[in-house]
Amino acid sequence: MALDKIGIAKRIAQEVKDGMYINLGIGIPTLVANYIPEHINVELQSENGLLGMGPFPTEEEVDADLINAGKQTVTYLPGASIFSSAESFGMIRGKHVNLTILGAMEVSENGDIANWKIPGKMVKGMGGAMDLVASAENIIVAMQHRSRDGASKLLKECTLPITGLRCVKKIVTDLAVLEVLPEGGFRLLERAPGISVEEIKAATEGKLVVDGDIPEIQI
Amino acid sequence: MALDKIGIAKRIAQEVKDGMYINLGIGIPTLVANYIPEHINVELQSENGLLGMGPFPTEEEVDADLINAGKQTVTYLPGASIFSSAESFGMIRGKHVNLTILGAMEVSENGDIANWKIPGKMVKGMGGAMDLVASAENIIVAMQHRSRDGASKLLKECTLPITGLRCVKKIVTDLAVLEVLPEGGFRLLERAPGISVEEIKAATEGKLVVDGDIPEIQI
Amino acid sequence: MINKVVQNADEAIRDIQDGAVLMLGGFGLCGIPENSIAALLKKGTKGLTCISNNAGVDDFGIGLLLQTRQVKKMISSYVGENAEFERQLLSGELEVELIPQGTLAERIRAGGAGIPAFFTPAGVGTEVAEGKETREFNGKVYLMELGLRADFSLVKAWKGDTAGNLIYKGTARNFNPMMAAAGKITIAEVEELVPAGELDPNMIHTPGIYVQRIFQGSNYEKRIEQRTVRG
Amino acid sequence: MINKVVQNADEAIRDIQDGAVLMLGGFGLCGIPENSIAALLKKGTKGLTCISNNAGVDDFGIGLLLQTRQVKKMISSYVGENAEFERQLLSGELEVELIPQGTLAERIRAGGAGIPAFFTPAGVGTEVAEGKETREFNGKVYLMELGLRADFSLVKAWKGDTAGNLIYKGTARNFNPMMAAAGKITIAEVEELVPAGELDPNMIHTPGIYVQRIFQGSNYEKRIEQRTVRG
Repeated sequence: MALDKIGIAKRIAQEVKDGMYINLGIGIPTLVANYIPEHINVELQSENGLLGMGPFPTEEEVDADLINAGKQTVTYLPGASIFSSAESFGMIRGKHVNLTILGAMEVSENGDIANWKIPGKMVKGMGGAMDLVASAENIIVAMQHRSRDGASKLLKECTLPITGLRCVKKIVTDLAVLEVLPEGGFRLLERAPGISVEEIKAATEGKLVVDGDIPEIQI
Repeated sequence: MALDKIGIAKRIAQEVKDGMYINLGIGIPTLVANYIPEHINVELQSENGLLGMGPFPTEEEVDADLINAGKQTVTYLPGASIFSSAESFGMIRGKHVNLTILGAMEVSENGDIANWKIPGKMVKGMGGAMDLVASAENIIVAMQHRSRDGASKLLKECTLPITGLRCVKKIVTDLAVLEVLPEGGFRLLERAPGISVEEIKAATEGKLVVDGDIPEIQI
Repeated sequence: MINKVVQNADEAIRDIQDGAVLMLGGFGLCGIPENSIAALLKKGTKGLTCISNNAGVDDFGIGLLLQTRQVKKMISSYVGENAEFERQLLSGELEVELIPQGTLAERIRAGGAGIPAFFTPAGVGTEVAEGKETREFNGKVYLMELGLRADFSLVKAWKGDTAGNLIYKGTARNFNPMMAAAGKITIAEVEELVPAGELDPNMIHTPGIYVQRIFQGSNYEKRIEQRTVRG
Repeated sequence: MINKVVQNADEAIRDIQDGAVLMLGGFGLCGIPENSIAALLKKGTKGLTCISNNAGVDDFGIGLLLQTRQVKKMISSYVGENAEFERQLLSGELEVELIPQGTLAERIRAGGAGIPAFFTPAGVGTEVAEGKETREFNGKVYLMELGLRADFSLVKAWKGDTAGNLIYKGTARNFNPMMAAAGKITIAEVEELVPAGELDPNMIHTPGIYVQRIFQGSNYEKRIEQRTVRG
């Protein structure tokens, strides 16, 4: 059975290690925060200038001057700090943020990512995505394996305008967990419960590398 | 009679206009602060990270964590702010500081300045001098017109290692007030009380431009 | 101490001419100069180039100036919450230049700090790189980006003093500090204006040297785009 | 919240090896990491490259490490208050690289912020420009300068919390914030260490993300180089 959004978020939460500073993109990545085990201490960075981001506020706590990069009201936790956008992207560009989790429309087998623009549709802008993907040491992409019409989104080459080159390290989809190999190709690490390697192969246009037995995702 | 250091400082203080942000170098420039008229409001910038610098402290006020760029204990005035060295030189480089007053060993007739290094002597470093002279809109140099052995320090070309090119706008020496002309040359504006144009000419190796009557410095 | 206080937004923006290049602080609707935008609306200044991370919403923030067609060009990283914006863009009435958010922040920071150009990895291999110089450092490719300045910067702070020093609150800080430094004339509106000497010099976010005019704003609406609460 | 507290300077600097590149905060003797310097002296680590605006005085600050010949190279803007320094320099025991103060500050800031290179007007036409690329922007010539990083940054703050957030006092701030960001490992010593949550997030000078180890220092001498008082 393919993972739902929460399943993808739960699986990505397993990649989070103690002591990490993490930037979470909008959508599924935001959900990841809910599934990080209690004993794992991390700090969330929001690129509009907040480190140590907490959960959404209660009604009483709502503060128009405290939002995340998705423009949602948030809170901060003990040990938080607030800074300018220049400092925030200095942090990102300078590789102080250890892990970036974001969504994608397409990923290519050499790790290129497209997630900001669809030709013919209104262009909203890249926001901080190009900075994040160009800078992060470790990028995990949360995405659906195929588009709604069944086309693979894990491609030989991206067809949509690129956000960044050779930057994605790992992908968690509804069907599988995959690693992008330095020499190119998606190496299959885990498959969703009940999903066969053949199904994943059929859903992957780019080169899929399958070595030995592929375990099921445990969440 | 040639001006003494205090006379030079007093004359430079006349160049200070209401609302200016000013960086004062070590030596005579520091003295200028004492002679700015009460009704003229300025703020002094110290490049180690202080804006709104006040007078030296009383014994009770001395704070090891509050020094100026000459490493002297100082105070701050109401409206002061403190910032990092990067911010401080951003301020200087970005031309937010309106006036820089500093000493020099030599100035050339096209406005080059040498004030950081004497070949054969121990080199202490340029500190912030190269940043200041490369960035300031308006630089006034306070200096002696001649060296101790009588050689002119207002030259056709600097003989000492350069601190910055074509940057000096005005010079106040013990003998005269001079403007550096955009096309090159020292234009004589004022002479020290009792000092003749001929004496100044004799003390100036670079091109001296004398137009009409030259008034005496009034301090 | 140099006094920079003006009475209100109208006085502060009095000399902003048609065609001016403005920077406006804020991220979404958080930390935007509400009073100065309202005064621009009233003054009717046209042909503005607005450098701002976002373009407001239809009926608030820069969106108000779009409604009245006062904006000729937006320079932003993300402009997606605004139907009128979309209409003007598609009809060709409005120009838009999209810049990666970190590059935008750094270009403004560079402009204020006298850095004419710098190198960044953001945008390499994308359409953002078109026409730009690339260069390799330590085996990685970077783009050269230029510093940005503005005729006027309109910033919003929480507290300010008569010397122009500013303190921001929460994530309303965002682009405001860099824009304050990058404006040839910087106009700061604050929720509370205090006499010089009341703010701790150690805790100033924007030193007064960057601010030419300051006033205490009024009637802050501080609209929230995504009010999200937990159960 | 990620806890970064170590017991003392000895523990903090335990893995600084011979030949390491260090950044040390401070301007003159103001804001220097006194405890970490003392621990380095005790540990006897040799062949150090020290990036610091100044080199201390004969018997304090980095001057102590010069006395014991632990320093191979100094990268500074001004090194003039130190007789032993002069002796080692003239005898060729010590290498020195002089960098204009603003360029040094900006190179460190760039290093921490992932900017590999930028352009500055400082040093154009001087010996500092030798071997460096120059380039014209808007009719003015600039030098290209590179970002700087260090194996370890040793910084000193006034207050810090267990998450590594730092607040500096007065002009003891100087180079410390940029160095904190430019160290691969940053060691912060503070006069007062408090639990996370006690410092106002709006008033943090160095966000904890830049700091890997923090400890409460002791016996701060805070020597004054030029005690100057008014009558």
